Amino acid sequence: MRVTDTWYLVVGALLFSVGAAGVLLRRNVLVILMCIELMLNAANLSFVTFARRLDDVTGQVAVFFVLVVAAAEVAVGLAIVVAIFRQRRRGATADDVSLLRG
Amino acid sequence: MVELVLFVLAAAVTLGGALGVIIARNPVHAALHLVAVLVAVAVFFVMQQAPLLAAVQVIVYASAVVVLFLFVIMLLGIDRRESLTEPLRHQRPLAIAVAVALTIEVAVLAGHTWTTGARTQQGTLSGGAVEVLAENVFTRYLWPFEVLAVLLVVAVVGGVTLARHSGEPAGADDLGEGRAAPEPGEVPGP
Amino acid sequence: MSDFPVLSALIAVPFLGAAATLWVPEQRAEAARAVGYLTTTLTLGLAGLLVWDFRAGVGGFQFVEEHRLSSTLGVSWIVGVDGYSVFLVAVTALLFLLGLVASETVTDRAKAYTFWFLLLEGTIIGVFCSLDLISFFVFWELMLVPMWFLIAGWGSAARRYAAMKFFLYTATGSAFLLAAILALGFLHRADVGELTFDLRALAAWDGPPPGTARWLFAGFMVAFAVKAPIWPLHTWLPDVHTEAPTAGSVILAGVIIKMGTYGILRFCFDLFPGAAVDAAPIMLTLAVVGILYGSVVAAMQRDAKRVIAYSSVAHMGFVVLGLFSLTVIGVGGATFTMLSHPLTTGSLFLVIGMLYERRHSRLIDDFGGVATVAPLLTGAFLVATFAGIGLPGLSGFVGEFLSLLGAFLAHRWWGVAATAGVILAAVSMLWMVRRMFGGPPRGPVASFTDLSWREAATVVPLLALSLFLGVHPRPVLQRIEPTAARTIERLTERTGRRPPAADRARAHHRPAAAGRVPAVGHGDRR
Amino acid sequence: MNARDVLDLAWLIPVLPLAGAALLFCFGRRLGEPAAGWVATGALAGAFALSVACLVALVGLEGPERSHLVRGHDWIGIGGFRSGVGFLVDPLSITWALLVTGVGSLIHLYAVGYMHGDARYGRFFATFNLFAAAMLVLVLADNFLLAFVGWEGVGLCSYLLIGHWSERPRAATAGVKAFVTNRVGDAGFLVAMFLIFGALGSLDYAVMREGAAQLPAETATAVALALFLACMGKSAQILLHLWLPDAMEGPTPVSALIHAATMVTAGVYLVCRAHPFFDRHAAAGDVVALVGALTALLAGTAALVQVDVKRVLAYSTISQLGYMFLAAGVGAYAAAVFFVVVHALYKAALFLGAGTVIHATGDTQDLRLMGGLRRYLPLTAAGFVASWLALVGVPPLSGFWAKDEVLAKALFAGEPLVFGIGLAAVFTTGLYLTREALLVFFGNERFRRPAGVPAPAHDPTVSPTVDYGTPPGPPPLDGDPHEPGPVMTLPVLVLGVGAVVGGLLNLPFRRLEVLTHWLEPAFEGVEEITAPSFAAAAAVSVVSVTVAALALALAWRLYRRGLPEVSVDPLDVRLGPLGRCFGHAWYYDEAVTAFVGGPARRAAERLDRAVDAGGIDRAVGAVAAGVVRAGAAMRALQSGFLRRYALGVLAGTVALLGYAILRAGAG
Repeated sequence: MRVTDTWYLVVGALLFSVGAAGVLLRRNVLVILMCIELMLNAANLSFVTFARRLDDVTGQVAVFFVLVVAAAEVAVGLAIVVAIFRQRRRGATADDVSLLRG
Repeated sequence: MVELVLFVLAAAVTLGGALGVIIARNPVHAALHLVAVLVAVAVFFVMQQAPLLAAVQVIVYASAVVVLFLFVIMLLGIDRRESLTEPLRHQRPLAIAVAVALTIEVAVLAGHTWTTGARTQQGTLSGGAVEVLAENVFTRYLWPFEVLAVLLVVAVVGGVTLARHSGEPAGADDLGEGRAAPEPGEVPGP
Repeated sequence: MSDFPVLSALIAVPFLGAAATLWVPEQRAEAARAVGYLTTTLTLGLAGLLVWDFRAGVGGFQFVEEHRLSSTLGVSWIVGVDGYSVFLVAVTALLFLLGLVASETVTDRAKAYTFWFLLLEGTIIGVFCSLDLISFFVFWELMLVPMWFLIAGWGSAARRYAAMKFFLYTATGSAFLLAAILALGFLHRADVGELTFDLRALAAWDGPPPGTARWLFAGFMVAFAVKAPIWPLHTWLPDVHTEAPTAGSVILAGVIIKMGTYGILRFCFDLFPGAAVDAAPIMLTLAVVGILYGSVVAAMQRDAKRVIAYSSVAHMGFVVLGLFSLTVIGVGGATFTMLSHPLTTGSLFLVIGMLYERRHSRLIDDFGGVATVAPLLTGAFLVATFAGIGLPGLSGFVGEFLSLLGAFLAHRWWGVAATAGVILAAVSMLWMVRRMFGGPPRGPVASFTDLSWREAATVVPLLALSLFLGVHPRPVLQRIEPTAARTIERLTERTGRRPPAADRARAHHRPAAAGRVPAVGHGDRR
Repeated sequence: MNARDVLDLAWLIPVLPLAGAALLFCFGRRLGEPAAGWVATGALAGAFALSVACLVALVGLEGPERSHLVRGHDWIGIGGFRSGVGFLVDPLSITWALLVTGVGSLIHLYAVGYMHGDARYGRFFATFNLFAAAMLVLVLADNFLLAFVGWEGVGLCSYLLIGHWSERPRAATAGVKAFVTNRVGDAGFLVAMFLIFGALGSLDYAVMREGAAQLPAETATAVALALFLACMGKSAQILLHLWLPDAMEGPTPVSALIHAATMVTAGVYLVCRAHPFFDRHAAAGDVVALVGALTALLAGTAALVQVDVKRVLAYSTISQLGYMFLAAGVGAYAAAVFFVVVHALYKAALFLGAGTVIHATGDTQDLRLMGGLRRYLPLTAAGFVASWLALVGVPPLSGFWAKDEVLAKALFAGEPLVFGIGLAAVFTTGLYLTREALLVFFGNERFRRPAGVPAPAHDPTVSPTVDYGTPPGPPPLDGDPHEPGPVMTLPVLVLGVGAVVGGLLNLPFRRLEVLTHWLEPAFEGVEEITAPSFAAAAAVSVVSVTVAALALALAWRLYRRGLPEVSVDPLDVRLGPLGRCFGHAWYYDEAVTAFVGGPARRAAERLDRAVDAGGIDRAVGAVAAGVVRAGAAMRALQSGFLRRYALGVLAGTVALLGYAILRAGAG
């Protein structure tokens, strides 16, 4: 029983779904950021899988870039989180930030 | 045969870790689960002949990013158990439903030729993965590479300004120095 | 003269004038006004040139200028005038000059006032001259902006409400217009292959399928029905008139509501002949309702401007009646009314403005006995009133008579019902004149000053023109007739509906021998 | 200058007074008191001279040739409709022109004196001349449209002149009432013109004369009835007569010229000019005759108990107009024209006489405060008495011949009902006019103010008109009334003489019917109504004279000594409730005013509120509210919660993928 690419893709999909659910479910901003990281990794996994299958390195280049972007995103994300928490008392959650309410 | 065992192990770690991230009450536990997931994904990269990416993944992601997370958690003092209550109505059931639907749809589509047009079949990358990768990054994709450099600079500057200027009067450069030691978990606000 | 782009100049001059007012320093009001006068006089000169050079016997468009801007978008700058629009342009130019003279009393923010005023002139002339549907629509919408500012900026008490109501009514209507124009353009491209919004090309094309044509016709009609208040969509006019400044009212009653009926004449008949014929009974009914309703309700108003606003609704009812009689006489009458109505209603609003300046009120009951105190003012108002209710010898009668005659020939009973409108018009207007001018002078009315030279300069030209057109309408009718005949001919070709026999020009009509005819045994052979 | 050259100048007849009017409108104020009056009178006298010249020129031509057309330029011409300005001089139009300019000049002369001291002297004469011009355009026009111009022009001038003293509320209202009622008629005129153009293709009289015969019966009847509606408006026939009594608010010369002699006869002219539509179809003629007869009787009864000297004459005019339409209705057009001419003479004299009396007794118009004035105003009394006897129909004065011919023609044309009503009207005429003459010029003097009573302050806004039922005011005069200057007495005398000799125009003996013979070319194609025998005609005359004599005797007995008790009117007392009904003119005016002021006004107000504010604006408001509510509902989506948005994004992705699956599945 050989491991075919589809398995990888299935794992990637599952990973992505769990990440997505995590973003929706958790109120803690940091956990949300982590879940986003999960989703990004799921994407990377698919990229790599297809890079290998289609014998095209572009997939890997994409992953390379995604990594960089992810890093930048985390940096800024966390900075925002710090800024928010500086304003509020402990225990602030994603729901407190709703100034843009219509 | 080894590959199958390795794949199953890594998959189990990945999915278990992911579930752990979203279930863990304590953000620190979540962060640790995240590390597990990242390492498992690195393993996958290696199995998919992307050794450099695996390395980068581990160096950049697994360590630097997660450490940053932990650092911020500790900084903000929210490293304790949280209640998992859900104030938004219908948020939880809807979220689960959407996630499940998403998985099913991807599974259906994956089995179909529609997305890629090419049937699943084996194939290895010609030559060493790293040389080919490097060559591509510095030739065809040089321009995006440079843009990324700029992006990183922006991220850094953004991070610094956001964290520092929000609410802090100029001059007080670090957290709460010269005031009574903040009781645990208390963030010195304005 | 032929190569000089008269029409483009006519449109450009007001815009340039408006731009020029921007350079004038804020506190120098009279400088801004000077620029205003220069621009409006120049425009009037150009308009006079246009009317002078306009050849009488030609049915088609004259002074046509065509510049294709972009073939992909099908947008091009085409301007031209014919029997319908040449006089409307001239009246617009005249009304704007007189409106500016009447705006001498507007002192606050004179510069902004002049700017918007000139902008308004440019857009309105643009509407009357453009033959490209898109540029027509652009000017049609653009006109709203300066009008909104004029009303909201210099109106009286409830000006915000009125300005907003005016804007929303017209904008909603023209939303349908835009949809219809685009649909027409693309249907034409689908059929003929070339995307164009040139009216002549679209009119030459044998049109969309009848069903669609009816919907597009409805789209056009909604916008025009709002603008030329046709009965159910008229409620914005009285409110806007009561709040607009005097010059605003003059322009609004004078030319802006003519854009609606002009639109019907210019577009609906040429583009959708079949739909026009089918819609004629409905529109005639609405017109008759408008005439009777307008006059009856006018009698009940307490505010003088509302009385005239409702009588304008009645007058536009006559125009629509003439238009949808689909006879050369009716269309000619309607076009002539479109030319005479600005003169009569314009002078009515000017006089009401003068009364407002003296008494600072528009309520009829605040006046009384003005006749004994200010005879010249009363005289001007009376001449305008009688011109308005269609006294023969003044311009109102010619248009009204021909419209009624056309409607009578085409649909007998509508004509008879509309003729009753003549009575109601007299009742409402003269009843207002009785309450405002008759009886002993009451309270502050006793200290009214009579017509000043400046005020006379605004009203007298309009009344003189009305008298001239009433006594000698031939030059105007000669220029309208070929265009009206052309429209009705095309309508007959395209729909096979024959206009009533009496409508067609016949050989035996009176020999137009000038001076005396040797009358030996003439005609009365006994 | 042969006949045709003179006739070519006919277009000057209306232009002279028009020029006068223009001149006076511009410089009236500068010309001032008498000059403006003389300019106006001169202009009209010039027109009269020219009319006489045209008359002489026409007489010079033989019968069928007596018609001359002066073609001006085109006026309105578009599509199949062509109309121009042209003047047709033929016996019918020149008769009217002479009437208008002749009587008009005398009344202008009278007005020069009467309007003495009026603030708006110049403007009055300007409008007076404009009226004459409009009337001349009406009668000399060669097509219906130009006639309509004159028709509405006289309506306008009547409106302006009734409201001359605009500070009087009653005058202003009366002006509007007159114009609006005339406008009802004008709407009929418009519809008639549309019908004519639709049927004949042109509005010219020449085309009408040829084409009217071939018209289908119901079209011709429709045209006739529409035209008659116009005549009812202008000539104040029953149902549309309510404006004429109120028109007495205008100065007396206005009442004399417009509301007695000329404008009100325009209706008769129109019926005569459009006789092709009337005479071939019995229906239209019968309607005209019946309306005329009823008007004659009802107006006659209304005049019996009026207390205002001008009101009596106003109702008398309506009544006499009824006679004219009676004659035209039965087809005796020449008799109608003869009646018009003669009536213009003596009714103008009566009005001018009344004007002098009003001036002489300190501007009061109340019959009950006059009496015995013949001793102080001998000349005016002479003119008044002559006209009174002429109108009542005392032979050999002109009124007798005219009324007798009308009644005779009505009887011999086979219309006994109409003849009967006309005869009854003769009785009322005799009664009311004798009453007025006796109360004014004979009987006891009731105008002297007793020594102690102070003169009431002269308030310009109060109109002197006295309605029926108002108690008499204090006697107005402390001195003796005196005869005004020749300018005012001469016209009354001249008209009085005219009233006496007017009969010569058309004596009912074969060769002496000058006017009938003169008008024959204008009424070509109208069959002659001849008396079966001379004896029958004589019998009719005897009957009408005896009726008139009876009325005269009754009035003489009642009012021989004037009014012993000022507030008690013997006739009114005898008539009792019927008298009140007559006094309020059968309560028709009150009914119409109540209706227009009450339910019609309330309905209009409800219409305004219900449809405009209530209906359309509320609907638009509802739409706007709907949009606002929809907006509010959408706002909930923007909850501000991050995770809601994330949910939205993912839900969107799921939907897209689902669609992809469907397409892929189906594809």
